[in-house]
Amino acid sequence: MSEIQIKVVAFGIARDIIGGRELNLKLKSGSKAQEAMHLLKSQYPAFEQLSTLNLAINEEYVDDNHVIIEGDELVLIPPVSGG
Amino acid sequence: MSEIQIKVVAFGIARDIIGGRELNLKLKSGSKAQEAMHLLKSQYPAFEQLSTLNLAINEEYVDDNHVIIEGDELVLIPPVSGG
Amino acid sequence: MIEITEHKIDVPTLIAAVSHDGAGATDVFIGTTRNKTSEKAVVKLDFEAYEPMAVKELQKIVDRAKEQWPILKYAISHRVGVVEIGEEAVVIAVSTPHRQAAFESCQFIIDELKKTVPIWKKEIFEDGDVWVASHP
Amino acid sequence: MIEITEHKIDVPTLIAAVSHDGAGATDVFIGTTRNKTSEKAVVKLDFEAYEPMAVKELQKIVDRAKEQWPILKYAISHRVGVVEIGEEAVVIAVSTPHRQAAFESCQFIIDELKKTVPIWKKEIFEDGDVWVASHP
Repeated sequence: MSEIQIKVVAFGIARDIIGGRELNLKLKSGSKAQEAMHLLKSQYPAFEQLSTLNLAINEEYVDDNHVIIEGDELVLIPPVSGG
Repeated sequence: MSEIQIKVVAFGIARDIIGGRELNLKLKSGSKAQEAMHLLKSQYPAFEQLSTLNLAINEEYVDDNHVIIEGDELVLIPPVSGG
Repeated sequence: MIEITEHKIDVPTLIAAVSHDGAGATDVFIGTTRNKTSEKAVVKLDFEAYEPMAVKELQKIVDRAKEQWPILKYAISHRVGVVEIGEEAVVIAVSTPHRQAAFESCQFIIDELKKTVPIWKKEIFEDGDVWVASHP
Repeated sequence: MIEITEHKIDVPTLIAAVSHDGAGATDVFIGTTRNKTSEKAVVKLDFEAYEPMAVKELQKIVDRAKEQWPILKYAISHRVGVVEIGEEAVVIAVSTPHRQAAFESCQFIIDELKKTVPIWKKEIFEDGDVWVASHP
Protein backbone atom coordinates (compact mmCIF):
# COMPACT_ATOMS: atom_id res chain seq x y z
CA MET A 1 0.00 0.00 0.00
CA SER A 2 1.37 3.38 -0.99
CA GLU A 3 2.24 6.04 1.52
CA ILE A 4 1.88 9.76 1.48
CA GLN A 5 4.01 12.25 3.30
CA ILE A 6 2.38 15.29 4.84
CA LYS A 7 3.49 18.25 6.88
CA VAL A 8 1.93 18.94 10.27
CA VAL A 9 2.04 22.46 11.70
CA ALA A 10 1.37 23.12 15.36
CA PHE A 11 0.25 26.18 17.31
CA GLY A 12 -0.10 27.06 20.98
CA ILE A 13 0.28 24.17 23.38
CA ALA A 14 0.40 21.74 20.44
CA ARG A 15 3.68 23.33 19.44
CA ASP A 16 5.02 22.78 22.95
CA ILE A 17 3.88 19.15 22.82
CA ILE A 18 5.64 18.29 19.55
CA GLY A 19 8.60 20.42 20.59
CA GLY A 20 8.58 22.56 17.48
CA ARG A 21 6.52 24.26 14.82
CA GLU A 22 6.38 21.42 12.30
CA LEU A 23 6.83 17.70 11.79
CA ASN A 24 6.47 15.31 8.92
CA LEU A 25 4.05 12.45 9.05
CA LYS A 26 3.80 9.35 6.88
CA LEU A 27 0.26 8.11 6.32
CA LYS A 28 -1.26 5.35 4.27
CA SER A 29 -2.70 6.66 1.06
CA GLY A 30 -6.41 7.42 1.57
CA SER A 31 -6.08 8.08 5.30
CA LYS A 32 -8.67 10.21 6.97
CA ALA A 33 -8.14 13.02 9.45
CA GLN A 34 -9.02 10.75 12.35
CA GLU A 35 -6.25 8.34 11.38
CA ALA A 36 -3.70 11.14 11.30
CA MET A 37 -4.98 12.28 14.67
CA HIS A 38 -4.74 8.76 16.06
CA LEU A 39 -1.15 8.45 14.89
CA LEU A 40 -0.22 11.83 16.38
CA LYS A 41 -1.83 10.97 19.70
CA SER A 42 0.07 7.70 19.84
CA GLN A 43 3.34 9.51 19.16
CA TYR A 44 2.54 12.38 21.56
CA PRO A 45 0.30 11.08 24.35
CA ALA A 46 0.09 14.60 25.86
CA PHE A 47 -2.45 15.42 23.13
CA GLU A 48 -4.88 13.10 24.92
CA GLN A 49 -4.91 15.49 27.89
CA LEU A 50 -6.17 18.49 25.92
CA SER A 51 -9.80 19.62 26.17
CA THR A 52 -10.05 19.48 22.38
CA LEU A 53 -7.76 19.04 19.42
CA ASN A 54 -8.97 19.95 15.95
CA LEU A 55 -7.40 19.78 12.54
CA ALA A 56 -7.41 22.32 9.76
CA ILE A 57 -6.37 21.91 6.15
CA ASN A 58 -6.17 24.83 3.76
CA GLU A 59 -7.20 27.20 6.54
CA GLU A 60 -10.49 25.40 7.18
CA TYR A 61 -11.51 23.07 9.97
CA VAL A 62 -11.89 19.49 8.73
CA ASP A 63 -13.91 16.71 10.32
CA ASP A 64 -12.79 13.20 11.20
CA ASN A 65 -13.74 11.74 7.84
CA HIS A 66 -11.88 14.24 5.70
CA VAL A 67 -9.52 12.35 3.37
CA ILE A 68 -5.96 13.59 3.46
CA ILE A 69 -4.04 13.86 0.21
CA GLU A 70 -0.38 14.13 -0.67
CA GLY A 71 0.89 17.66 -0.11
CA ASP A 72 -1.77 18.60 2.44
CA GLU A 73 -0.57 20.71 5.33
CA LEU A 74 -2.32 19.62 8.52
CA VAL A 75 -2.64 22.30 11.15
CA LEU A 76 -3.14 21.23 14.76
CA ILE A 77 -5.63 23.48 16.54
CA PRO A 78 -5.58 22.98 20.31
CA PRO A 79 -8.33 24.72 22.38
CA VAL A 80 -8.54 28.32 21.16
CA SER A 81 -8.46 31.16 23.68
CA GLY A 82 -8.54 34.44 21.81
CA GLY A 83 -10.14 37.61 23.10
CA MET B 1 -58.16 80.06 52.10
CA SER B 2 -54.57 81.24 51.69
CA GLU B 3 -52.72 81.06 48.42
CA ILE B 4 -49.16 80.22 47.56
CA GLN B 5 -47.22 81.41 44.59
CA ILE B 6 -44.84 79.06 42.85
CA LYS B 7 -42.57 79.18 39.85
CA VAL B 8 -42.98 76.69 37.01
CA VAL B 9 -40.04 75.93 34.73
CA ALA B 10 -40.53 74.21 31.41
CA PHE B 11 -38.24 72.22 29.12
CA GLY B 12 -38.51 70.77 25.64
CA ILE B 13 -41.96 70.85 24.11
CA ALA B 14 -43.41 72.09 27.42
CA ARG B 15 -41.42 75.28 26.91
CA ASP B 16 -42.92 75.67 23.43
CA ILE B 17 -46.40 75.10 24.88
CA ILE B 18 -46.17 77.76 27.58
CA GLY B 19 -44.33 80.05 25.18
CA GLY B 20 -41.36 80.58 27.46
CA ARG B 21 -39.04 79.10 30.03
CA GLU B 22 -41.00 80.03 33.15
CA LEU B 23 -44.37 81.08 34.48
CA ASN B 24 -45.82 81.85 37.89
CA LEU B 25 -48.71 79.87 39.24
CA LYS B 26 -51.06 80.66 42.15
CA LEU B 27 -52.22 77.58 44.03
CA LYS B 28 -54.35 77.07 47.13
CA SER B 29 -52.21 76.38 50.13
CA GLY B 30 -51.84 72.63 50.57
CA SER B 31 -52.28 71.85 46.90
CA LYS B 32 -50.86 68.64 45.56
CA ALA B 33 -48.86 68.09 42.39
CA GLN B 34 -51.94 66.76 40.60
CA GLU B 35 -53.83 69.98 41.29
CA ALA B 36 -51.02 72.07 39.89
CA MET B 37 -50.96 69.78 36.86
CA HIS B 38 -54.74 70.08 36.46
CA LEU B 39 -54.50 73.86 36.53
CA LEU B 40 -51.68 73.89 34.00
CA LYS B 41 -53.57 71.58 31.67
CA SER B 42 -56.64 73.78 31.84
CA GLN B 43 -54.56 76.85 31.00
CA TYR B 44 -52.55 75.04 28.28
CA PRO B 45 -54.74 72.33 26.73
CA ALA B 46 -51.85 71.26 24.48
CA PHE B 47 -50.37 69.47 27.50
CA GLU B 48 -53.21 66.96 27.22
CA GLN B 49 -51.84 65.84 23.88
CA LEU B 50 -48.45 64.78 25.24
CA SER B 51 -47.61 61.11 25.78
CA THR B 52 -46.64 61.90 29.37
CA LEU B 53 -46.07 64.95 31.52
CA ASN B 54 -44.22 64.61 34.79
CA LEU B 55 -43.30 67.06 37.51
CA ALA B 56 -40.05 67.47 39.37
CA ILE B 57 -39.32 69.50 42.48
CA ASN B 58 -35.80 69.94 43.82
CA GLU B 59 -34.42 67.90 40.93
CA GLU B 60 -36.50 64.83 41.83
CA TYR B 61 -39.59 63.40 40.21
CA VAL B 62 -42.68 63.86 42.44
CA ASP B 63 -45.89 61.87 42.32
CA ASP B 64 -49.45 63.17 42.11
CA ASN B 65 -49.89 63.37 45.87
CA HIS B 66 -46.79 65.38 46.61
CA VAL B 67 -47.80 68.53 48.53
CA ILE B 68 -46.46 71.73 47.05
CA ILE B 69 -45.14 74.39 49.39
CA GLU B 70 -44.45 78.09 49.02
CA GLY B 71 -41.19 78.68 47.19
CA ASP B 72 -41.17 75.33 45.36
CA GLU B 73 -39.96 75.41 41.82
CA LEU B 74 -42.01 73.01 39.71
CA VAL B 75 -40.26 71.64 36.68
CA LEU B 76 -42.36 70.33 33.81
CA ILE B 77 -40.88 67.17 32.32
CA PRO B 78 -42.45 66.25 28.99
CA PRO B 79 -41.54 62.85 27.44
CA VAL B 80 -37.77 62.49 27.65
CA SER B 81 -35.79 61.50 24.56
CA GLY B 82 -32.13 61.51 25.43
CA GLY B 83 -29.54 59.24 23.88
CA MET C 1 -17.65 60.32 35.66
CA ILE C 2 -20.95 61.78 34.47
CA GLU C 3 -21.18 64.89 32.35
CA ILE C 4 -23.61 66.90 30.26
CA THR C 5 -21.60 68.90 27.76
CA GLU C 6 -22.01 71.46 25.01
CA HIS C 7 -18.75 70.34 23.44
CA LYS C 8 -17.95 67.45 21.13
CA ILE C 9 -17.48 64.26 23.13
CA ASP C 10 -13.94 62.94 23.08
CA VAL C 11 -14.43 59.17 23.06
CA PRO C 12 -10.78 58.26 23.85
CA THR C 13 -10.98 60.40 27.00
CA LEU C 14 -13.99 58.42 28.20
CA ILE C 15 -12.33 55.11 27.40
CA ALA C 16 -9.21 56.19 29.26
CA ALA C 17 -11.41 57.18 32.21
CA VAL C 18 -12.62 53.59 32.66
CA SER C 19 -9.18 52.01 32.44
CA HIS C 20 -8.56 49.65 35.38
CA ASP C 21 -5.95 46.93 35.90
CA GLY C 22 -8.67 44.53 37.05
CA ALA C 23 -10.73 45.09 33.92
CA GLY C 24 -10.91 42.31 31.37
CA ALA C 25 -13.69 43.98 29.42
CA THR C 26 -14.81 47.44 28.48
CA ASP C 27 -17.98 48.11 26.57
CA VAL C 28 -18.48 51.48 24.94
CA PHE C 29 -21.81 52.57 23.56
CA ILE C 30 -21.83 55.52 21.18
CA GLY C 31 -25.15 57.03 20.16
CA THR C 32 -24.73 59.05 16.99
CA THR C 33 -27.02 61.29 15.01
CA ARG C 34 -28.60 59.35 12.15
CA ASN C 35 -29.32 61.01 8.84
CA LYS C 36 -32.96 59.95 8.93
CA THR C 37 -35.93 58.92 11.07
CA SER C 38 -38.69 56.86 9.53
CA GLU C 39 -37.37 57.75 6.08
CA LYS C 40 -37.48 61.50 6.70
CA ALA C 41 -34.11 63.25 6.26
CA VAL C 42 -32.71 64.68 9.49
CA VAL C 43 -30.43 67.69 9.13
CA LYS C 44 -29.25 67.80 12.73
CA LEU C 45 -30.39 67.29 16.31
CA ASP C 46 -30.75 69.83 19.08
CA PHE C 47 -30.63 68.53 22.64
CA GLU C 48 -31.84 70.26 25.76
CA ALA C 49 -31.29 69.01 29.31
CA TYR C 50 -32.42 69.91 32.79
CA GLU C 51 -28.80 69.52 33.72
CA PRO C 52 -28.58 69.13 37.50
CA MET C 53 -31.46 66.66 37.52
CA ALA C 54 -30.10 64.83 34.47
CA VAL C 55 -26.82 64.25 36.29
CA LYS C 56 -28.71 63.06 39.41
CA GLU C 57 -30.87 60.67 37.41
CA LEU C 58 -27.83 59.29 35.60
CA GLN C 59 -26.15 58.74 38.96
CA LYS C 60 -29.22 56.81 40.16
CA ILE C 61 -29.05 54.60 37.07
CA VAL C 62 -25.37 53.92 37.66
CA ASP C 63 -26.07 53.10 41.31
CA ARG C 64 -28.74 50.61 40.26
CA ALA C 65 -26.36 49.11 37.68
CA LYS C 66 -23.65 48.72 40.33
CA GLU C 67 -26.05 46.67 42.45
CA GLN C 68 -26.44 44.23 39.55
CA TRP C 69 -22.99 44.09 37.96
CA PRO C 70 -19.40 44.37 39.21
CA ILE C 71 -18.68 47.70 37.54
CA LEU C 72 -15.09 48.80 38.05
CA LYS C 73 -15.36 52.22 36.39
CA TYR C 74 -17.89 54.08 34.28
CA ALA C 75 -17.98 57.24 32.19
CA ILE C 76 -21.07 58.86 30.71
CA SER C 77 -21.19 61.95 28.56
CA HIS C 78 -24.28 63.42 26.89
CA ARG C 79 -24.26 66.35 24.50
CA VAL C 80 -26.60 69.31 24.67
CA GLY C 81 -27.12 71.86 21.93
CA VAL C 82 -26.78 71.17 18.24
CA VAL C 83 -25.37 67.78 17.26
CA GLU C 84 -24.58 67.28 13.60
CA ILE C 85 -25.09 64.06 11.60
CA GLY C 86 -22.49 61.46 12.56
CA GLU C 87 -21.52 63.21 15.78
CA GLU C 88 -21.80 61.52 19.16
CA ALA C 89 -24.91 62.49 21.13
CA VAL C 90 -24.11 60.15 24.01
CA VAL C 91 -21.20 57.93 24.99
CA ILE C 92 -21.29 55.36 27.79
CA ALA C 93 -18.20 53.37 28.78
CA VAL C 94 -18.16 50.66 31.43
CA SER C 95 -15.31 48.42 32.56
CA THR C 96 -15.82 45.11 34.36
CA PRO C 97 -13.74 42.00 35.08
CA HIS C 98 -15.61 39.93 32.47
CA ARG C 99 -17.41 40.75 29.26
CA GLN C 100 -21.00 39.72 29.95
CA ALA C 101 -21.30 42.30 32.74
CA ALA C 102 -19.80 45.02 30.53
CA PHE C 103 -22.36 44.46 27.76
CA GLU C 104 -25.32 44.09 30.10
CA SER C 105 -24.55 47.07 32.32
CA CYS C 106 -23.76 49.36 29.38
CA GLN C 107 -27.03 48.43 27.69
CA PHE C 108 -28.92 48.86 30.97
CA ILE C 109 -27.54 52.39 31.35
CA ILE C 110 -28.54 53.53 27.85
CA ASP C 111 -31.95 51.83 28.11
CA GLU C 112 -32.71 53.53 31.44
CA LEU C 113 -31.25 56.85 30.28
CA LYS C 114 -33.86 56.92 27.57
CA LYS C 115 -36.65 56.35 30.09
CA THR C 116 -35.97 58.73 32.96
CA VAL C 117 -33.19 61.23 32.33
CA PRO C 118 -34.55 64.74 31.64
CA ILE C 119 -32.98 65.30 28.25
CA TRP C 120 -34.98 66.22 25.16
CA LYS C 121 -34.10 65.72 21.53
CA LYS C 122 -35.42 67.90 18.76
CA GLU C 123 -35.03 66.53 15.25
CA ILE C 124 -34.49 69.26 12.72
CA PHE C 125 -35.60 68.60 9.14
CA GLU C 126 -35.30 70.78 6.04
CA ASP C 127 -38.89 71.89 6.53
CA GLY C 128 -39.38 72.01 10.29
CA ASP C 129 -38.60 70.27 13.52
CA VAL C 130 -40.14 67.94 16.09
CA TRP C 131 -39.53 67.12 19.76
CA VAL C 132 -38.97 63.38 19.63
CA ALA C 133 -41.50 61.10 21.37
CA SER C 134 -43.63 63.97 22.67
CA HIS C 135 -46.88 62.70 21.29
CA PRO C 136 -48.41 59.22 21.24
CA MET D 1 -12.02 45.60 8.49
CA ILE D 2 -10.43 42.58 10.14
CA GLU D 3 -6.83 42.53 11.29
CA ILE D 4 -4.41 40.52 13.37
CA THR D 5 -1.67 42.83 14.53
CA GLU D 6 1.57 42.84 16.47
CA HIS D 7 1.13 46.52 17.25
CA LYS D 8 -0.90 48.28 19.91
CA ILE D 9 -4.50 48.63 18.80
CA ASP D 10 -5.57 52.20 18.17
CA VAL D 11 -9.18 52.24 19.34
CA PRO D 12 -10.10 55.62 17.78
CA THR D 13 -9.01 54.30 14.38
CA LEU D 14 -11.40 51.37 14.72
CA ILE D 15 -14.25 53.61 15.86
CA ALA D 16 -13.61 55.94 12.92
CA ALA D 17 -13.66 52.90 10.61
CA VAL D 18 -17.28 52.11 11.54
CA SER D 19 -18.56 55.65 11.15
CA HIS D 20 -21.65 55.77 8.91
CA ASP D 21 -24.28 58.47 8.38
CA GLY D 22 -27.05 55.91 8.81
CA ALA D 23 -25.67 54.71 12.13
CA GLY D 24 -27.57 55.59 15.28
CA ALA D 25 -25.53 53.25 17.45
CA THR D 26 -22.00 51.98 17.69
CA ASP D 27 -20.94 49.38 20.20
CA VAL D 28 -17.28 48.90 20.92
CA PHE D 29 -15.99 45.94 22.90
CA ILE D 30 -12.47 46.18 24.27
CA GLY D 31 -10.88 43.09 25.79
CA THR D 32 -7.98 44.09 28.01
CA THR D 33 -5.37 42.12 29.88
CA ARG D 34 -6.43 41.66 33.50
CA ASN D 35 -3.90 41.63 36.29
CA LYS D 36 -5.14 38.30 37.56
CA THR D 37 -6.91 35.02 36.75
CA SER D 38 -8.51 33.08 39.57
CA GLU D 39 -6.58 35.17 42.09
CA LYS D 40 -3.21 34.39 40.54
CA ALA D 41 -1.23 37.48 39.46
CA VAL D 42 -0.76 37.75 35.71
CA VAL D 43 2.33 39.61 34.53
CA LYS D 44 1.42 39.74 30.86
CA LEU D 45 -0.19 37.76 28.07
CA ASP D 46 1.36 36.32 24.95
CA PHE D 47 -0.94 35.66 21.99
CA GLU D 48 -0.29 33.44 19.02
CA ALA D 49 -2.51 33.17 15.96
CA TYR D 50 -2.74 31.05 12.87
CA GLU D 51 -3.22 34.29 11.04
CA PRO D 52 -4.72 33.53 7.62
CA MET D 53 -7.22 31.10 9.14
CA ALA D 54 -7.98 33.48 12.03
CA VAL D 55 -8.92 36.18 9.53
CA LYS D 56 -11.06 33.72 7.56
CA GLU D 57 -12.86 32.49 10.69
CA LEU D 58 -13.49 36.08 11.81
CA GLN D 59 -14.94 36.83 8.40
CA LYS D 60 -17.27 33.85 8.74
CA ILE D 61 -18.45 35.12 12.12
CA VAL D 62 -19.09 38.58 10.67
CA ASP D 63 -21.00 37.02 7.76
CA ARG D 64 -23.19 35.10 10.22
CA ALA D 65 -23.73 38.27 12.26
CA LYS D 66 -24.76 40.17 9.14
CA GLU D 67 -27.46 37.59 8.48
CA GLN D 68 -28.96 38.32 11.89
CA TRP D 69 -28.44 42.06 12.36
CA PRO D 70 -28.36 45.11 10.06
CA ILE D 71 -24.65 45.81 10.48
CA LEU D 72 -23.57 48.95 8.65
CA LYS D 73 -19.85 48.67 9.32
CA TYR D 74 -17.55 46.58 11.51
CA ALA D 75 -13.92 46.64 12.58
CA ILE D 76 -12.10 43.88 14.42
CA SER D 77 -8.51 43.93 15.58
CA HIS D 78 -6.76 41.24 17.61
CA ARG D 79 -3.25 41.51 18.98
CA VAL D 80 -0.60 38.84 18.73
CA GLY D 81 2.63 38.75 20.70
CA VAL D 82 3.09 40.15 24.17
CA VAL D 83 0.21 42.21 25.57
CA GLU D 84 0.90 44.04 28.81
CA ILE D 85 -1.60 44.52 31.67
CA GLY D 86 -4.25 47.09 30.74
CA GLU D 87 -3.50 46.90 27.02
CA GLU D 88 -6.13 45.94 24.49
CA ALA D 89 -5.96 42.33 23.32
CA VAL D 90 -9.01 42.61 21.11
CA VAL D 91 -11.27 45.43 19.94
CA ILE D 92 -14.57 44.93 18.10
CA ALA D 93 -16.61 47.87 16.82
CA VAL D 94 -19.99 47.56 15.12
CA SER D 95 -22.31 50.27 13.84
CA THR D 96 -26.03 49.73 13.26
CA PRO D 97 -29.10 51.93 12.80
CA HIS D 98 -30.40 51.14 16.32
CA ARG D 99 -28.74 50.18 19.56
CA GLN D 100 -30.10 46.71 20.28
CA ALA D 101 -28.50 45.33 17.13
CA ALA D 102 -25.18 46.99 17.97
CA PHE D 103 -25.00 45.38 21.42
CA GLU D 104 -26.20 41.96 20.25
CA SER D 105 -23.98 41.71 17.19
CA CYS D 106 -20.89 42.95 19.03
CA GLN D 107 -21.43 40.41 21.80
CA PHE D 108 -22.10 37.67 19.23
CA ILE D 109 -18.78 38.40 17.51
CA ILE D 110 -16.69 38.25 20.69
CA ASP D 111 -18.55 35.15 21.94
CA GLU D 112 -17.97 33.33 18.65
CA LEU D 113 -14.39 34.58 18.37
CA LYS D 114 -13.63 32.79 21.62
CA LYS D 115 -15.07 29.53 20.29
CA THR D 116 -13.64 29.10 16.80
CA VAL D 117 -10.92 31.58 15.87
CA PRO D 118 -7.43 30.00 15.96
CA ILE D 119 -5.82 32.34 18.45
CA TRP D 120 -4.11 31.14 21.61
CA LYS D 121 -3.46 33.02 24.81
CA LYS D 122 -0.61 32.22 27.14
CA GLU D 123 -0.83 33.72 30.61
CA ILE D 124 2.54 34.55 32.02
CA PHE D 125 2.95 34.55 35.80
CA GLU D 126 5.94 35.38 37.95
CA ASP D 127 6.67 31.67 38.26
CA GLY D 128 5.62 30.17 34.96
CA ASP D 129 3.04 30.28 32.23
CA VAL D 130 0.01 28.43 30.95
CA TRP D 131 -1.84 28.13 27.66
CA VAL D 132 -5.35 29.21 28.63
CA ALA D 133 -8.17 26.65 28.42
CA SER D 134 -5.93 23.89 27.07
CA HIS D 135 -6.89 21.32 29.66
CA PRO D 136 -10.26 20.35 31.13
